[in-house]
Amino acid sequence: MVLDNFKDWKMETFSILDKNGKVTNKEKEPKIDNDTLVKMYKTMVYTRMADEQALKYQRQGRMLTFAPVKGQEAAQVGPMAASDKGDWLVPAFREMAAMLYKGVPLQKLYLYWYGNEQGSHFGEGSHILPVNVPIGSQVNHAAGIAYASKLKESGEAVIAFIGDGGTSHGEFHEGMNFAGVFDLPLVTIIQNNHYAISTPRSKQTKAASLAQKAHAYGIPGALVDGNDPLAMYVVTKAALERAKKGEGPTLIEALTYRLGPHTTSDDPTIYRSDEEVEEWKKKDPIIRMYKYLSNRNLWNKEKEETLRKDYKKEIQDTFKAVEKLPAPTLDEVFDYTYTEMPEYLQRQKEARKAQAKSGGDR
Amino acid sequence: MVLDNFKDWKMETFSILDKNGKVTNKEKEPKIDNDTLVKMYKTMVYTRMADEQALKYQRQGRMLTFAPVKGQEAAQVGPMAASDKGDWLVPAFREMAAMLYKGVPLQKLYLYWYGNEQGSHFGEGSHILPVNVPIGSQVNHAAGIAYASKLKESGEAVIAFIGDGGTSHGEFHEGMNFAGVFDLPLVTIIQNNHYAISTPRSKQTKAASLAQKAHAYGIPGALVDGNDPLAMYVVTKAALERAKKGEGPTLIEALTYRLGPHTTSDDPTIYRSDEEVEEWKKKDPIIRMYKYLSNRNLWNKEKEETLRKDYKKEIQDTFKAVEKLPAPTLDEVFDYTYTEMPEYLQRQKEARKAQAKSGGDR
Amino acid sequence: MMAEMTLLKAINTALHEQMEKDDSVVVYGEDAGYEGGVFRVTAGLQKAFGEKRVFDTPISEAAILGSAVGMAVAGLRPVPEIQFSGFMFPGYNQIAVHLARMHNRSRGLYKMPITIRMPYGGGVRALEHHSESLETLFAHIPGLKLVIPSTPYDAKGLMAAAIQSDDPVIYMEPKRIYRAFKQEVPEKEYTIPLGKAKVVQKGEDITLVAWGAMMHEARKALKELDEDISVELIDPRTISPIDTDTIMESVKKTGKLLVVHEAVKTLGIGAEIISRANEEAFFRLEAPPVRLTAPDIIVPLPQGEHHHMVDKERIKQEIKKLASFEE
Amino acid sequence: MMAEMTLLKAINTALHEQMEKDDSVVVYGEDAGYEGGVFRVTAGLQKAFGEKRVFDTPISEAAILGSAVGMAVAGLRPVPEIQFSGFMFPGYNQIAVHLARMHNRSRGLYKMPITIRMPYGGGVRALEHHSESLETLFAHIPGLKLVIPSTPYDAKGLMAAAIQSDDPVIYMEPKRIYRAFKQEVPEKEYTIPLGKAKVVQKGEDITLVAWGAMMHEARKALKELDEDISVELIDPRTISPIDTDTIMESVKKTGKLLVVHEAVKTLGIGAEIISRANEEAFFRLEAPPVRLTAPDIIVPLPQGEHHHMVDKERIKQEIKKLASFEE
Ligand SMILES: Cc1ncc(C[n+]2csc(CCOP(=O)(O)OP(=O)(O)O)c2C)c(N)n1
Ligand SMILES: Cc1ncc(C[n+]2csc(CCOP(=O)(O)OP(=O)(O)O)c2C)c(N)n1
Ligand SMILES: [Mg+2]
Ligand SMILES: [Mg+2]
Repeated sequence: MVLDNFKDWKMETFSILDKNGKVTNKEKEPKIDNDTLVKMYKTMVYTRMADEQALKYQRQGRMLTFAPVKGQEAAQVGPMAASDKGDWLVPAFREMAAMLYKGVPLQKLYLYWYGNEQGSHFGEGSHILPVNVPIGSQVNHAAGIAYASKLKESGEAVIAFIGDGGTSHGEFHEGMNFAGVFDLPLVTIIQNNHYAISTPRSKQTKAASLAQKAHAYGIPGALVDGNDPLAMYVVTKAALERAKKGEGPTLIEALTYRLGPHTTSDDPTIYRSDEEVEEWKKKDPIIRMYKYLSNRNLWNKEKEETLRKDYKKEIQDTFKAVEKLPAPTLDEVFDYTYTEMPEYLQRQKEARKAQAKSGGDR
Repeated sequence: MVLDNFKDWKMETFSILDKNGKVTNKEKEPKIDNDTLVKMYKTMVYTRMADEQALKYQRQGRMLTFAPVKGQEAAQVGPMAASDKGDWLVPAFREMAAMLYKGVPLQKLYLYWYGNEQGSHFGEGSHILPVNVPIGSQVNHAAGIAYASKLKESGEAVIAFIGDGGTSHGEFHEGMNFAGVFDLPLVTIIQNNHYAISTPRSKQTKAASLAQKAHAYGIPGALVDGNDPLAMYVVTKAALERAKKGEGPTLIEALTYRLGPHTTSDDPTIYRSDEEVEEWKKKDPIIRMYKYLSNRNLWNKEKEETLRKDYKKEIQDTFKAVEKLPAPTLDEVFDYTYTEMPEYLQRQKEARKAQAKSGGDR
Repeated sequence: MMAEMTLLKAINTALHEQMEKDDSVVVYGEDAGYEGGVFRVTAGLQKAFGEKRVFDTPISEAAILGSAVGMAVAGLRPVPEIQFSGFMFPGYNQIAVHLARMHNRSRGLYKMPITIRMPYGGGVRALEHHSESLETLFAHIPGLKLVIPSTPYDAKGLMAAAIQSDDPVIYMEPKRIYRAFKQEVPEKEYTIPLGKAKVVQKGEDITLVAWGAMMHEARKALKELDEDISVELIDPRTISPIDTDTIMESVKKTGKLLVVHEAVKTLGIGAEIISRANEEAFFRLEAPPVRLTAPDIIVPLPQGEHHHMVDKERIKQEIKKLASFEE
Repeated sequence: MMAEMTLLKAINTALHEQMEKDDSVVVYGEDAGYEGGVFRVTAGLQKAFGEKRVFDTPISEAAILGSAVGMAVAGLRPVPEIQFSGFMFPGYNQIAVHLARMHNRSRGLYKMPITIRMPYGGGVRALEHHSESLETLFAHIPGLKLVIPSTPYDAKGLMAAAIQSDDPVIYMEPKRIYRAFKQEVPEKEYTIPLGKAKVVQKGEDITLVAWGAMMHEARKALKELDEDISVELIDPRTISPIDTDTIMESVKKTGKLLVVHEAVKTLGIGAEIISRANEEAFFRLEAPPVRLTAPDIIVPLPQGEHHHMVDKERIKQEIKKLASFEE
């Protein structure tokens, strides 16, 4: 029959390290300088610790709702290590590792989740967009930045992140298609962590892989072990090269797993088994990278201990500093609505100031 | 390099008749009963004549803006002939041939384009949605009908139409993906007529074919000569069978061409050459079907002449009847806002009645 | 028989009852099936009615709402959930161009018995886009109905009426009071007619109109009010079409109107209520009608959210100001 | 130097000038490049400025507006076109959740100097979804500006100001008067400040506020008005933030307010203007303020469209009624 030709696309998963950090794909092992390798590892550890610490604070009632990243560090650090300083980072909302690697101070990230917009001001030239909650919409922002880069011939590429659930959204489709049409320097990384809140990947789409969605846009797609930082590095590097040569966007699916809850409001035991989580814990990207570095004599137990001790203090100090920062003032929440405050809004602000203090005011 | 594996998908175009109506693919020639073959042809002719006549009326100032279908008749009649009475038709806005085949009286279609909502009331059990202008949105309606069919086990499938331009829209993506996830009985036919208003297909997406977008949803896609009514019949039939067996949706790209303007407000000479149009005129689906039927002794010149004479009168009478129909009353434009008129709207209607006659009133 | 329940439980109960009663009712949305929704409003439904009638969808608001149009055309009564009202935007195209119009454009052939549920409103220290009050974006669109309950009793009866309505209903749920208090609610099914306001408390001096979580704040304010001011408290319950008659009857009596809402001021529902008061009760107004609302700014993140909120203190203050108003 | 031009030509000229002046301005949309738009508003731009700065896009309103956010972040001044305002809905997510908010949520780091152009309004016997007036959906959203010109002169100066603004501006074009008349317009560049209304005609008895094509109808009505009624005619030009001061000054003088708009009545801009008149000029009002608008129904297809429209006859009638109003 005529439709029988159209079997589903089969993709192989690209990887370099196995779960014990052994190189299984020698030929593809990237030549990354030692400093970068160590920076990758350190960022993964820092992220893990900051993330776990934030969860503790949240459980103590000192932190608001946030979206833990635990387990996905490699899928983020690999790509960022492969990128240049001028390249742009367009996150979804679970990209703490990517943002830290790219240079956002932890204090900003904590501040954002602590409920203060100042946490999204990363400074001029940072080339990072704020956390993006409305699913999928960031892909169109990324396409727009990539368009500007192409127009201005700035040589900057864009790395955008999205979740497995996000690929179902119309915004993802339009952004990827748009980037394809204009051969824009965009690399979109799908962190397939197997869930969108409670909804498993299998209910998100019938496609066997998310990487194959690239076909819809006539661009390359790659399926990668997302807990393998080297594999993520290599594939992103290749995609960035294409991007900068004007060959257009690439779609990368990183197979990974969210070890924690969706957000601190979520109870994952409702929808997944402990066994499943335990299986994935064995594939922890940090263990893998640790072993790889140890095997190459770039890392050891003593270094690890010192590092964790230093980080622990740094992270706790950072959070305490955040707790001490003043909450946004009335002026602050009004003043950025427009670049210049219109008259009527000024009056509303004055009126608000004159109003009785409410229960929430301090 | 790791990305080199992902070459663009190549699809072959499925066809049965060549442009002279000769069967080039004997093995796939469908066994369609003679009455149906003749009905297919007649509908194509009827559509062509009604369409051309409407254009004349429009140029005379008697008809409002409408979207001519000329050249795309086979891409619509093939699928409808392959479907059952209970199957649903979800059109975009250029599906006159499909709607006529499915049983919508020409008067309704004329009435709609003449600017009267009564033209969208096709009667209980018609299983046809009204013309849909907001690009892409109908695909989600089609998915919803297909969901209902599956839930109720009614055995009804849905045929949805969309343009090449429409495939760029987020609504297309979401609807197709949704249908894929639930294995819904949906057949979506992309009429790739090579333009979206002035924008050529090449600027719509970088994908080599639109059919390959099926991969994004893990469903079959087929590329078909859309000016070949038999090929369209065969592929749609296969897709409908899959649908009804619970195997899920199919995406069919029909390669065709809009011989007329986008709408009567459009001047296609701005964006395409006469040569291109002439090339496509040679592939006219009506010529092709005529020759196929003649070769099979199902049709001849005399029949053609009588048919055209009858149709001409019928079409003219229909339009004149439409011209004589009363315009929607004030009551009519208010009364269907809700199933029961709320009090305040009733009052607005009374107030409007009491207002001065405006220039537009008669 | 009565049962004590929260507003959330009342909605859940109504969904159970309506699904039980009518096979054509289907409930779905992101995480609305297996898990029963991020707030658990749809908890237990999939177990009771199966995966076909209660299901999870991909993250696709346009598909969620667009498919509802198709389902309605084919004879179902879909009750889709939008996870938070701030995420309705990608599906707003379907709401504005189809749900609201299909009945009219098909001249009655296709009814749209769809109830779109969405939690809304602030004050829960939530993430960005989780605190919006978007009533206006629905009330401005002809062809839609908009319902907001403020008590468990109303929530249950309004949900029953919404699901039974042949018109599309947006059912906004004040998530801040999902579990704030309990109320005795009849165990058997009942409906509260759409388009009918409720006079919550009779009064002579001021007409106070509020709904959702603001009704709760208003009640608290009135309870704490020391002054001898007689406030008539009205809950429209249906925001569109709004029951102007009940409100205007009160305004004609009190001469003073205070509208309280969580949404921003400009073109919030308050603007419409005041304009109607002008049209229908102008010469009975004894003071300029007052809007107590969020200012025209973007909902701040939780640390700054109180600058955006209306609460009982602010309501008390406005009541006093209005009561003592002199030209 | 002056040149005679239509409103459409004035916009086209402004686009030319601004693109000439500033390399970071880019113009794009469905059919906006090669063909110069379905109305030819962007005609000639691609030829003049190349395919990179003036281009056609796929049919993707979310991508058109979402990419504008990204372009703005990266230093461009995008001027995207939405082909008809009725097709903005699929891009409304980007408008409401990003364009309007990015400056605030990044605490000033990322400005959004974006001008979204869209033809709007009825009366042109167009297809479905080609005649909507959706001002409210923009004016209700904090962080956006909304501009509507009613003359060629204003169109050019407002477009220049919109493009130069660091805030996102929705620029709605009354397509019905694209080519309805010509006006002398300065050949050299000028701007008209956003947020400033224009008193089109001084008067003493009634304040009439109208914009876009309705301003044109209002002028015709006043020209034909036989009665000796002195009407002060005000064109806000910027609908958000609206210049309340100019309007209220007039209302305080005349005591009578008539707002005319094409959009439906409920929560149309009229509701906001009247509410502000209540807040700022209540005791100067001598008659209930009047909204003359479309009724709260779905825009009918062309054969029934006149039932939905406001025109000069209806304006004259309301003026007379209001002038002779007695309690
Ligand atoms: C447009 C939109 N719809 C719904 C939501 C609510 N929501 C927040 S996160 C989430 C799931 C996201 O899943 P995925 O894309 O896989 O990312 P992950 O959370 O796994 O990182 C949903 C539905 C949202 N933020 N935006
Ligand atoms: C959401 C939306 N955006 C824009 C338009 C305006 N528009 C009408 S037809 C059209 C082109 C459609 O092209 P295609 O999908 O190829 O269908 P065709 O006209 O070729 O049949 C456009 C952009 C629309 N109707 N809806
Ligand atoms: Mg996920
Ligand atoms: Mg086309």
